[in-house]
Amino acid sequence: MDQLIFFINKVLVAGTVLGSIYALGAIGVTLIFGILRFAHFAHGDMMTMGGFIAFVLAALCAAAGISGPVPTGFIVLPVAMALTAIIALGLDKAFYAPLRKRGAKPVTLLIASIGVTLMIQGLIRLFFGVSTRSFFETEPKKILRFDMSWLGGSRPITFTQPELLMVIVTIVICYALHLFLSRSRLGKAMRAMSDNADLAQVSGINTALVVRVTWIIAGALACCAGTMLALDVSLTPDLAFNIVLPIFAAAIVGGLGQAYGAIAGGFLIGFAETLAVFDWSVLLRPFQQWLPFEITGTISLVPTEYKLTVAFVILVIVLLARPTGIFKGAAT
Amino acid sequence: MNLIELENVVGGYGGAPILNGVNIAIEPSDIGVIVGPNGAGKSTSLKAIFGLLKVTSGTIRFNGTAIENALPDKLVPLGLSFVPQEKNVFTSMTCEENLEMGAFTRRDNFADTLAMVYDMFPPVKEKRYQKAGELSGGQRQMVAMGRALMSNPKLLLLDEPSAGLSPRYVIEIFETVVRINKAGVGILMVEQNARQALAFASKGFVLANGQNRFTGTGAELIADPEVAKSFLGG
Amino acid sequence: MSPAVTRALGLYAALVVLIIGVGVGMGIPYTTRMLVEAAAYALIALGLNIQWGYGGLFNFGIMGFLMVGGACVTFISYPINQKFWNSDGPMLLGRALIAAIIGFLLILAARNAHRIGIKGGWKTTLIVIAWAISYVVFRSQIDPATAYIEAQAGFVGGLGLPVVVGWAFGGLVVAGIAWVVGRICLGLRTDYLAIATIGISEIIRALIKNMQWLTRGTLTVSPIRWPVPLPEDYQAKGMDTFSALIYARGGYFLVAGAIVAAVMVLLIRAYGGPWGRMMRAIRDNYIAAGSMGKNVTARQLEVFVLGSILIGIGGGILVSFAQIFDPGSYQPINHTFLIWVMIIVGGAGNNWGALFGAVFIYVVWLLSEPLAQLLFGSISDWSSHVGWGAIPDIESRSLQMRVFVLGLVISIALRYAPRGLIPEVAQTSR
Amino acid sequence: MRRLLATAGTGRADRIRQDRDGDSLDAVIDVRNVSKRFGGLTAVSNCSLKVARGSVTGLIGPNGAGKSTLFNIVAGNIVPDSGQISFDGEDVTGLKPHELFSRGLARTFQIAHEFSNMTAIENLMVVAADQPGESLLTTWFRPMLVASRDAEVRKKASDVIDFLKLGHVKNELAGNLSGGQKKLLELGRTMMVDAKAVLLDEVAAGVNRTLLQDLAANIERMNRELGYTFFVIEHDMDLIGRLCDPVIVMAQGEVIAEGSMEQIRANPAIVEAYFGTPVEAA
Repeated sequence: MDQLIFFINKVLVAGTVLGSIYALGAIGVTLIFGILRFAHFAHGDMMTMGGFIAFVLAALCAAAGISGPVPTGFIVLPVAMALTAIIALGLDKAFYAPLRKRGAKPVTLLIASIGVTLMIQGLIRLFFGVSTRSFFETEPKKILRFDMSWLGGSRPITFTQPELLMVIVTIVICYALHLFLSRSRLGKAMRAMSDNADLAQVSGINTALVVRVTWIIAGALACCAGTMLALDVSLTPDLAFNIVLPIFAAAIVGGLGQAYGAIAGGFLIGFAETLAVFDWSVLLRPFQQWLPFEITGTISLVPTEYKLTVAFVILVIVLLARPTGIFKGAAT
Repeated sequence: MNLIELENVVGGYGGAPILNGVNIAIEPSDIGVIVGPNGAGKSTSLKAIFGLLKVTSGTIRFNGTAIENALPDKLVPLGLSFVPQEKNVFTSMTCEENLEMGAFTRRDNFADTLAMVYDMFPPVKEKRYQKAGELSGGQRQMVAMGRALMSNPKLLLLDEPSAGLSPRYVIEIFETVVRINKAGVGILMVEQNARQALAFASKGFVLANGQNRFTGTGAELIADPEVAKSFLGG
Repeated sequence: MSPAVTRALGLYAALVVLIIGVGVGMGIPYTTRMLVEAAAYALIALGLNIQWGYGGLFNFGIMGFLMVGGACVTFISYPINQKFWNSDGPMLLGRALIAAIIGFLLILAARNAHRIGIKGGWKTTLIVIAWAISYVVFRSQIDPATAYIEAQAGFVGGLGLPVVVGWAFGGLVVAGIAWVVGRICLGLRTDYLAIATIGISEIIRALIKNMQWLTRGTLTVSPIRWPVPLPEDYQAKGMDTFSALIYARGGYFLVAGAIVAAVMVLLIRAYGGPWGRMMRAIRDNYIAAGSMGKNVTARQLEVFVLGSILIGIGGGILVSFAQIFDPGSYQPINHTFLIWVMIIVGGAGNNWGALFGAVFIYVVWLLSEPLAQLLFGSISDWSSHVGWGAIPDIESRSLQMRVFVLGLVISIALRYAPRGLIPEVAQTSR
Repeated sequence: MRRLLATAGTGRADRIRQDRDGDSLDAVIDVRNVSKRFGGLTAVSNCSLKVARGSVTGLIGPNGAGKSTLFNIVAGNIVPDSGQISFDGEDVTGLKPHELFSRGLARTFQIAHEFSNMTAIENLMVVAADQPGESLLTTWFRPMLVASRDAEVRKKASDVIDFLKLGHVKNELAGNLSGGQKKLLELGRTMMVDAKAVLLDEVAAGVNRTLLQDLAANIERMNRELGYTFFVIEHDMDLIGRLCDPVIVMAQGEVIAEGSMEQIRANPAIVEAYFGTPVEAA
């Protein structure tokens, strides 16, 4: 029974949290690709920027003495998301729209997004320095423990309060996005433009408005994902730059341009990574006598330092086997 | 007063002009049909009206107001609607969502128009929650035309609606066009099946090399042996 | 002379003046060090120019290839580690190699299973099983071997061969990797290729960082030899430190500069001739080029491998010059995007543009550090003078100014000089 | 290397003419029961046809008859679902375009596929076959061989430029040429190699009347003087009438008739196929 609890703590909880962060990041990437047909590399740094904005707001709240049952990071989240969305609109108007007007190819937009990535990273480090910060300098990180002794488990199922809130927030956002895309007029217009941009224009859809809405959603979700990542680990300037790869992998695996695909892809990559670095020896020990080989030390599919490569290996397999992804997004 | 009037329109996709002075005019109640050999500039004329390519000279007037080079999202509220020949449905969206996209520019309640479109296209009503991509060629064409009707247009532009359809569906599509026209919508249509389309056209235009060759009622053009020969040159 | 050529000459003249200015401002030793590194970056930029400028291939994995180049020159030029060769390390590694070969053959057999009637779904499952078995078998051999080597001899050590052989070997190994990567990924669309190459670069970084038995990973390897006499050698002959530095670094610059010059000559002749014409046709319209008899996939692979060789050698030169191989010091910004800025600002598709971009951007990148400190110092003085107090830890903040400036340079270049300062000129035939 | 306008070229054309008059029709391109479906739509169904050596064979049919699909199958851009294609007696089904090119099959495109950032003469030179300069090693280690072959290729390219009267735009970027000039350039590219057969895809599309006569004259001269075999898709019936014998008619993915232009025009079924079948009693 203890082995099962160990598995739940280490894989189920960690995988869900990681999956939700990747999913929120991947949704932004896939929406931008669906509408504007280019891979937005600066998305990782938009997440980091969102995290820092939330951090500043949280610090202001703490200074003003505002606090609540929930970590201040979550209280300020809506405001931070709004601010990041506005900045995302500004970025598009300043860097991407002028190039689009001059008929730049998607590749040029991709290179422009590298410029934006570097500028955001430079600015973040300029204002916040390079040191690692945490949301929980002032307030403790509550740990929730569920006693499993009634099932004979000697150890409790443990996860932190932010992790619980994160999963809830992700579910709420995914459901809200689902409602927006399936019920609202603008949401359907976005899906239409992602499906067939020419026909959308011919139907009278105001494409400029759809582009603006796309950036607002992508910016808001990026901020949310960045803040959650910062709450889960800690806040550093290259916080999200390291997960640009898994986010793109999730978006492609899910099928570029398909929001639901991005959610599925995010969780798939999240769980794959946690499973790959999971130490199976704990689970296998009770079955030692039936196993041919003798368990010594840890057995994991992939040593922990290769965790990042797991996302990439999945990406290459998907790109080769089924380039349109699970939900039939844009093909290669 | 003419519903739509093209006066020696010249234009193309930026390279050599494809339209070299096209003149077309139809009344609000007309069914206008444009026919002619391939590469005569038929579809190009429709795209010129709908602002999808550059008109370099000549004028296009809709209900008297000049609209050349205006963009689609300005033309749809005016009462124009366009059904392209290919890729004319949102394949990943349900039939109902396709129709709703047609009404994007409308602020008022379009439930009655939706009902009208459904009883005009019963198969679309049956499959309203099915993805448009899963429908057959003929049913897709109905969804495409339904989507175009959702903006309550005064003039409906159709680009080769019968292309790639089996003969049975061709007849069905043409009967639908007549029904739509009787419901008070002007039609300007480009067609490959010249004879069948001209049979119910109140105005016919034969184009060749981006210029008018013959103009008259549908019946006159079918009777004129020169018209049939013009398709095979010589 | 055509206006384009005069413009290029003017820009190069300005560059020389800038370098002289740096010489006066920062001293000769600093400048010669800068020139050597600029020459290495020029080689890397020329390599990327072949891939992106000639072939339109989007390589975001430059950092990975640089690291392989560096690791190879370390392995070749580092003195022999007797402890390793006397231990059973080689024998264990041999067995691991054999296991790898067996695994490879197994996978190959599985891939040709269709010849003996196993098709479709069954064949793919067979391939997956083959991969799994060979992975487990290989891991069963390599893990004990590496553990043994790390315990007994620290790491494999080098072969003690001349540095130039190390550079060439680096180019070769990178070419091999590029060939395999190209075979897998070259069919992808540009932005997919960008993501795939970033992924490969991350895998290479993870491997090199963690293969302690080969590269000592984060424990770093130093000192690595120079192809030319070191400053210490000159000092041993009684030269004062100042001129010893200049002579040594000057010697290194001559070697690196000679390589860059030779590569320029070869590239200009190749790109100016029928080969270049064919590559431009493929980049312009690969469908038409295919119908006109050009084997597009083979040519794109050729260009990808050729560019990677230069990147690998450039990586080797940088590591030899720094005399230390520290896998942890490699960052995507300094080692991938910096080179992209060089190509974009310089002029993709034009060898002279790439060379100019490399030297110019590297000088700006290096100078931005002291300049930023100067700027921040004065602001901080002003703010403390006005009473707001000095800006906290100026030191690290000003360093980050460079990253922002780099991003700004890309954005401005794309807006106002999308084809670069010395753009590709259509080869109007003489 | 054959001089472009040398007598040797004409000799070849005369010899070919006897074959055509002879009984066994020597087919350069032989298409047997080829079919291709895209999703539900059958673009080409069980189509068979032959293109005789030395002939200018026309292929006509209304929009959506499957002409372009068949053309792209013969040119190797599309792989057929079933059926067989042989070129000059060799089965080439499924070969890639560049493999067909090296066997002597050149093609032009409906929308001109010029190399827009290269000059007109370069557009021609890049096409020439067996250029040692296209291998890096030869370029670096045997520069003399490369230089001499390049000079030959440049000479041939300027002969083609003069043949097509494009001398005044020789060094102009192909992207800046007019629609008609681009078409002429594409035709010129096929002259840079000893093509056994040339596929022309709607060569008249977007070309003004006067230039069209020029184009037709060039095709006729290439066929008569240089013995090129042409397989032409075209909508302009006057051009087809002037150039092509025989003419093959396709409709709904099948070959429905073959014969001279006069026979085609006299055949009511084909006029109907184009003008549209009368409405049966609904």
